[in-house]
Amino acid sequence: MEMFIQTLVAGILIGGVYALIGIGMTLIMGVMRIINLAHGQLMMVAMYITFVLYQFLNIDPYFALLVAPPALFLIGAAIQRYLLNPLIKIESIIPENQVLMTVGIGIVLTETIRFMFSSDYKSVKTSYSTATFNIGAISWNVPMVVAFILAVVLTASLFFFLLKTDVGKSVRATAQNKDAAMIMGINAEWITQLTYGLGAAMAAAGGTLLLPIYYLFPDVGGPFTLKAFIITILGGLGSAVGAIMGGLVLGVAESLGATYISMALKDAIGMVIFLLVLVFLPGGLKQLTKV
Amino acid sequence: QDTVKVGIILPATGEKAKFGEIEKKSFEMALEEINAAGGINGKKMEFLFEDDTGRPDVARAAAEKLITKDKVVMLGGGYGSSETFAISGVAQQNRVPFLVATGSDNKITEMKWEYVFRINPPVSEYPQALESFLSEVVKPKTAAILYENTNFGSSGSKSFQETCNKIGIKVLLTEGYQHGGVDFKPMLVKVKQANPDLIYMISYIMDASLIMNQSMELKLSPKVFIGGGAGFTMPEFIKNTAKAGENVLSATLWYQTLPYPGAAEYYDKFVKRYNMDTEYHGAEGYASAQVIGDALKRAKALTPDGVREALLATDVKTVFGPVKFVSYGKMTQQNKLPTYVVQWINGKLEMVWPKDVSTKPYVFPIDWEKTWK
Amino acid sequence: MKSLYAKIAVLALLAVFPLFVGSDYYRHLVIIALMWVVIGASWNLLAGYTGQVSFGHAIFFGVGAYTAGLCTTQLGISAWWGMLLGGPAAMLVGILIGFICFRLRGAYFALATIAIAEILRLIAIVWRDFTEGMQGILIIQTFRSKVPYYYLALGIAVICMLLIYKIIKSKWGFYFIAIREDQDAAEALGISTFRYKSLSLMVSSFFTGLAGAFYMNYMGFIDPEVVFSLHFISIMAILVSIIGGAGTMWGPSVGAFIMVMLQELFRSSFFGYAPSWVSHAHAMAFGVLVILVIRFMANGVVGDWSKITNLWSKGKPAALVTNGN
Amino acid sequence: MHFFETHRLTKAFGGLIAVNNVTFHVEEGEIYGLIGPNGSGKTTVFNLITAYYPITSGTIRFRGKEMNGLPTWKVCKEGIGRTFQIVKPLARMTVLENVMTSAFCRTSNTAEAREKALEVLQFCEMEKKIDFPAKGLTIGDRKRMEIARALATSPKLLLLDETMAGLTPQEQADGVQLIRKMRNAGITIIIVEHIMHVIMNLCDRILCINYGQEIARGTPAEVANNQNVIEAYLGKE
Amino acid sequence: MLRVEHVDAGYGDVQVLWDVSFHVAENEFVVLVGANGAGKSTIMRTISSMVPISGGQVLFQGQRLDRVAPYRIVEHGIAHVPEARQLFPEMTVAENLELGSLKGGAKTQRKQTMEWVFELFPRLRERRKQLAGTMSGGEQQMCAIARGLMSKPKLIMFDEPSLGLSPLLTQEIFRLALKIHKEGITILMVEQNVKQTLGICDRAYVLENGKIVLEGKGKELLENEQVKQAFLGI
Ligand SMILES: Nc1ncnc2c1ncn2[C@@H]1O[C@H](COP(=O)(O)OP(=O)(O)OP(=O)(O)O)[C@@H](O)[C@H]1O
Ligand SMILES: Nc1ncnc2c1ncn2[C@@H]1O[C@H](COP(=O)(O)OP(=O)(O)OP(=O)(O)O)[C@@H](O)[C@H]1O
Ligand SMILES: [Mg+2]
Ligand SMILES: [Mg+2]
Repeated sequence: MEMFIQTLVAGILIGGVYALIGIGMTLIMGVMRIINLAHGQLMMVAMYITFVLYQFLNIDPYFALLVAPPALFLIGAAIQRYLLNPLIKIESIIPENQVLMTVGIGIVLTETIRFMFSSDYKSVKTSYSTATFNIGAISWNVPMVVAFILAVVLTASLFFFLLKTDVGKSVRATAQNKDAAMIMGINAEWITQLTYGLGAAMAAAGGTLLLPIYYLFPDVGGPFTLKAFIITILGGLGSAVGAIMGGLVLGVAESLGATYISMALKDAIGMVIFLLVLVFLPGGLKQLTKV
Repeated sequence: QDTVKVGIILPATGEKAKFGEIEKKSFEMALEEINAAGGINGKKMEFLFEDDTGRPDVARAAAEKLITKDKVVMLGGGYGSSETFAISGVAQQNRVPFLVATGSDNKITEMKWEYVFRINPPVSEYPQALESFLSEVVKPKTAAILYENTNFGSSGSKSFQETCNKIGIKVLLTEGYQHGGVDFKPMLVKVKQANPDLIYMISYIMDASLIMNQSMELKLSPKVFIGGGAGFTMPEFIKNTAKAGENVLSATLWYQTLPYPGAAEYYDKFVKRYNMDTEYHGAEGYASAQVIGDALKRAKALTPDGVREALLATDVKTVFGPVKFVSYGKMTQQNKLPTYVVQWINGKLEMVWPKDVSTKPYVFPIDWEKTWK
Repeated sequence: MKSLYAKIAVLALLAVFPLFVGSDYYRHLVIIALMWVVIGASWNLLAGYTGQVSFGHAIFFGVGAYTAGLCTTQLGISAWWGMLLGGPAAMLVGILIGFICFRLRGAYFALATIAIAEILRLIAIVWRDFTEGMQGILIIQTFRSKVPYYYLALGIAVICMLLIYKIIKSKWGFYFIAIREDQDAAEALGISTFRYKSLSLMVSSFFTGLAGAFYMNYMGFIDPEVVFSLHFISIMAILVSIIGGAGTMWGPSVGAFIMVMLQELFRSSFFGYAPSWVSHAHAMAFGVLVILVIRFMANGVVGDWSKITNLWSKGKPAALVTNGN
Repeated sequence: MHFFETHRLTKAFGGLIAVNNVTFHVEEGEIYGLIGPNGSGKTTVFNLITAYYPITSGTIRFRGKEMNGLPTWKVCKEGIGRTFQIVKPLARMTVLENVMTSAFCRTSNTAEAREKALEVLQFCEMEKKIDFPAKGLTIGDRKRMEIARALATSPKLLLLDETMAGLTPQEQADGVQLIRKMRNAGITIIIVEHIMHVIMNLCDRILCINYGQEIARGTPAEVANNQNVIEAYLGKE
Repeated sequence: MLRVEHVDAGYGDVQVLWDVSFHVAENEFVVLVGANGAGKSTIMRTISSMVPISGGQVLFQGQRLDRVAPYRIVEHGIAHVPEARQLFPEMTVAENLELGSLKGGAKTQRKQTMEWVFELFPRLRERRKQLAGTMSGGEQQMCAIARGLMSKPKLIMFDEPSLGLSPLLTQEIFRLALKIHKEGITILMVEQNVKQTLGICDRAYVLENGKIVLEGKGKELLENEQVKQAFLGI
């Protein structure tokens, strides 16, 4: 029983971390319909920013939250402006070539970082990295609990932003019909930049919060991109609350799977759940198939 | 023609790049020293580095380019086992000697390829020194094996399983994992439940650190934690784990304090020059360069076959230990090296086994409660 | 007509290439490029023509390669049997995937294929007794010379291209494109979109599997990280097609040669003639190249080529089916 | 047995009953009109006949055969062709290729399909535009091409959904001619249209629905004078 | 109020408008008629700045519109109800309407305006929570018109508003047009329903192959032989 509960707790906490990374993707892929294969790389860049702040200026990763996400916001907005937006205007046979653009961006980001920092592993070992508190026999890792709480806060803000504010509605409107959005007086260019920027900033927040418990190297992003995809789809596209649900489902499924099936198949279990939802969940499907 | 060209194939991009980088730097350092000391009988030695990007077909292209285009007399490097296989095949076909620095799959030297030599021992030999340490000191009844799901990890777990069978340890649990994970707790929870006397882990540096940190968080307390080489011996390990890494044991092939000529100097010089840590991969690279230099100097003719003859007769002391290419078991042209047991004691890695080379007595039994306070 | 001669000339050139170029290095590059011609063309049939964008062609490549490898390790027969079995095995997997995934449209299909490729990769790692796990499968190559492999690769590529050409010119081709353009309209025109998507996937997976089986025999070694790789196989397949020109008959072939050769040129710093920092930056250069091509040639080299030539021969607006001639 | 009939056809979208117990039949060679206010369920009826949506309840019979449960493409093979209210050209194919694609419904031979397509395009007076890419067509030509494409599947029953909307009066007159010609060629037609003079001119019989339910049926004159229809649909001039 | 002067415009290399000049005075109801592809929608798009012009100028209350970014047009008090509705299909009717009132005064009066358009189109009130994309063609048209009205425009441009509407609704739309016209809103309308529109408008222009060929009072044009032949099918 203790084993089960501890596994569950581990799953929920890691699920919070996943959700944190997935929320940005919800915005970029779920709302704007840009499959962003550079998501993990954006997160990676943010982690390096946090690392540099820590290493050279001795700034705590949690304070870096004030720096890295804004920086990534700018990078993201620039990417949207100079690389992705021009693509939308060009008619091509497969709309998915936009995805390959993000592949290219991912490569360039990775290699730029490799050039600057080499391929070496870096880490930020804070005093609280392994801090835990216990409830009964169950241990809770403090940085993960913090990440979890932030994930919830961010989700709530995003939910509010998208559904209740004019800017949020403009974001959705632009994604659905750019021309019409412009007629309504929405600066579509600006909105797309804002959206991708926000998505990148959220990925940055995820990366920054991950740093006290994880480590970084130029290729760290890839696996997280996949996780972010899964979460976005699990939760139902473009749904902020869905992102956190997706994160939790993924985290708990992976944890239980790792404990009761096999650690090696942990990631496969995530994928299988992803497929099952994709194919069988009627609620998700209705939304997913005919758009 | 005033240089002797040798092709070195290593990953410089992709996920394996970190180690490729350390090796490349070590190769370069050794090259400078060899050339400064007169080169190859007056000629300069030149390393042509190629990036295999971690892909076998690219490694193969690189090997073929070095051989047919650049006309190198021999090849070195070889990091990932897959890429090493690809390069070996080309070397063998073109009859150009290839000195493997890192690729650790047993099969690499089991193919009876006359042109393939290997400086590093295959992964199956890592637990050798552990055998006596376990049966004489720890005397565990049960064990859990955790390994990363790579060629290195899965081969290593197999051979430790055999060691356990041999000395009568019951393996309660064998778990592979995908390297790069954030959260190992589900696996560790399971280990805690099984409550083994010994936890054996084959992990690279960052996984190793995370596993130990999270073991501490979950208060796992077996008699011993033992690392199967790789990550557990690196300075970053203790930096990232601090008290969680204290008293952890590890099997190892190489450590800079080993009584090998030049080992400590190599380490210091590297750290000073590149401002980063090096470890056994780097030593493998450096030693490879030493062996290559030695063989080229002795070669009767600077042709592939001449170099191969010289390599066969190698008997040289390197920073990685004495190198000699012998046949044993199913393997041919394989360097045979002893292994050691080390332990983190007061934040420093000390040699604890075999007793005759130990730098400090081992700490055992271990009181984890106190260690982790 | 003129273009027919050009094609025959290119084919003839490829046919005599190994007779004139003795370097195994260049032969290897062309062999790999030919293999990518097959994979690219297969991907293009499914995605460029039928509009079902797959991000997991490594599934079929891996299944093909493992089928060949397992012939040796499990059945004790030559891996060459894989050339017979690899294609059908990949096709079987393709049918299964189509069955599960063809209800999904657009990006969801793409993401589902990524997931399946990842699952297969992890299974191949974990199921050590059957697949040898990460230790991979090692066989002894049959030929020392590259020539037999070269002609085999050329043969597969030619057969693959001919067959796809035939398909595109037939009813199937029309149906595939109709499905790409509008699935609802296609259904209303009496096209069983499910059946034709499956057919497209079957042909596509068959040839990709065949390429995988060839890879096993040629390289002599496979492991799950290589043959089920998202980046090295699945994304490369897309890059090859899009850079060459998705939805065009010859785009992927052009793309395959461009990609393999350019990547190697950068990696080897233009065969060692350029300064060595070029090779340090090869991955970066590759990324930049991808960005530039997609930014400025959205329909790939071949796709935008026909657009360019159309500027001269304005009379007849070109549409897709006639593009490839 | 009627040529085509629906029996108590019903479709619910969640709580909304878009088509409610609609029963009607069409005889061979007829031009049958389906009219009703916006959102009354006309397009949905077409979507049910062609199996885009599963039927909630009721049956559809075509030449004696029950069509329930057949997939869309089989409905087409059975001989029911349709056009879409919002045209769906295969944008990056030429006009000829568009029509050839549908001609493949009855043949697998490219030459035959081409012949059939050319014949249909001639019939629709589009032979001058065969090499135009579909995406460059004007709305009138797009609609014409929709019809040509439906015709090329050799339908016995053709469902036309607002094929005249957005056309100039001249083009509408041409359209009316074309539809007459199709009927003369032996094709039965069900037509949905809001342009009354077209409906009045063409139809033999008309069914008017509102909120998914029948409110009137009969000859054009009968329906046009029906008080319910005037109130719900026609308005007073 | 609106002056289009010698405008040339097109898409890429294809010129669609050739030296087009016309004007709409304050509180006027002007109609553009023309065959398919004549360039009517293109004129509206140039006014909305969605299509760049290559010659001439577009003036609105003395200001050059052709130099204004498309998304700022609405701030000048121009609403465009585009061809083919262009709704936001995955947003609810209410959200679509809200998006019509993003700017300036319209934003603060959103609630009242929304009440007003719901009065005009009770069906929309009924369906305010439905996703716009699942509504019937006519319902979508209502939503598009309502969305245009939400910005409280000075000038509203309707591009074929009666397309696909039932006869009753078509009449209502025209009645509505007259009504908002009476309330002081200037109207520029493109219609195929020539007979009816010419009957109610103040002035009309006839467009042919991208050129203005005729101009006149609505009723006068109805009598014009050329118009009769081309548009009334007589
Ligand atoms: N997929 C759907 N989900 C929910 N409601 C739908 C869906 N499709 C149609 N409806 C609703 O069903 C009703 C009937 O729609 P339908 O498109 O059949 O109308 P119509 O008679 O063709 O109208 P129009 O003349 O305007 O084209 C409408 O109220 C519409 O909103
Ligand atoms: N986005 C576009 N790209 C290229 N050409 C276009 C585009 N939109 C319209 N055209 C062309 O411009 C010309 C005028 O089109 P426009 O839509 O303005 O005509 P219209 O008078 O509104 O016709 P309709 O009555 O069909 O709406 C047509 O020949 C059309 O093919
Ligand atoms: Mg309708
Ligand atoms: Mg128009």
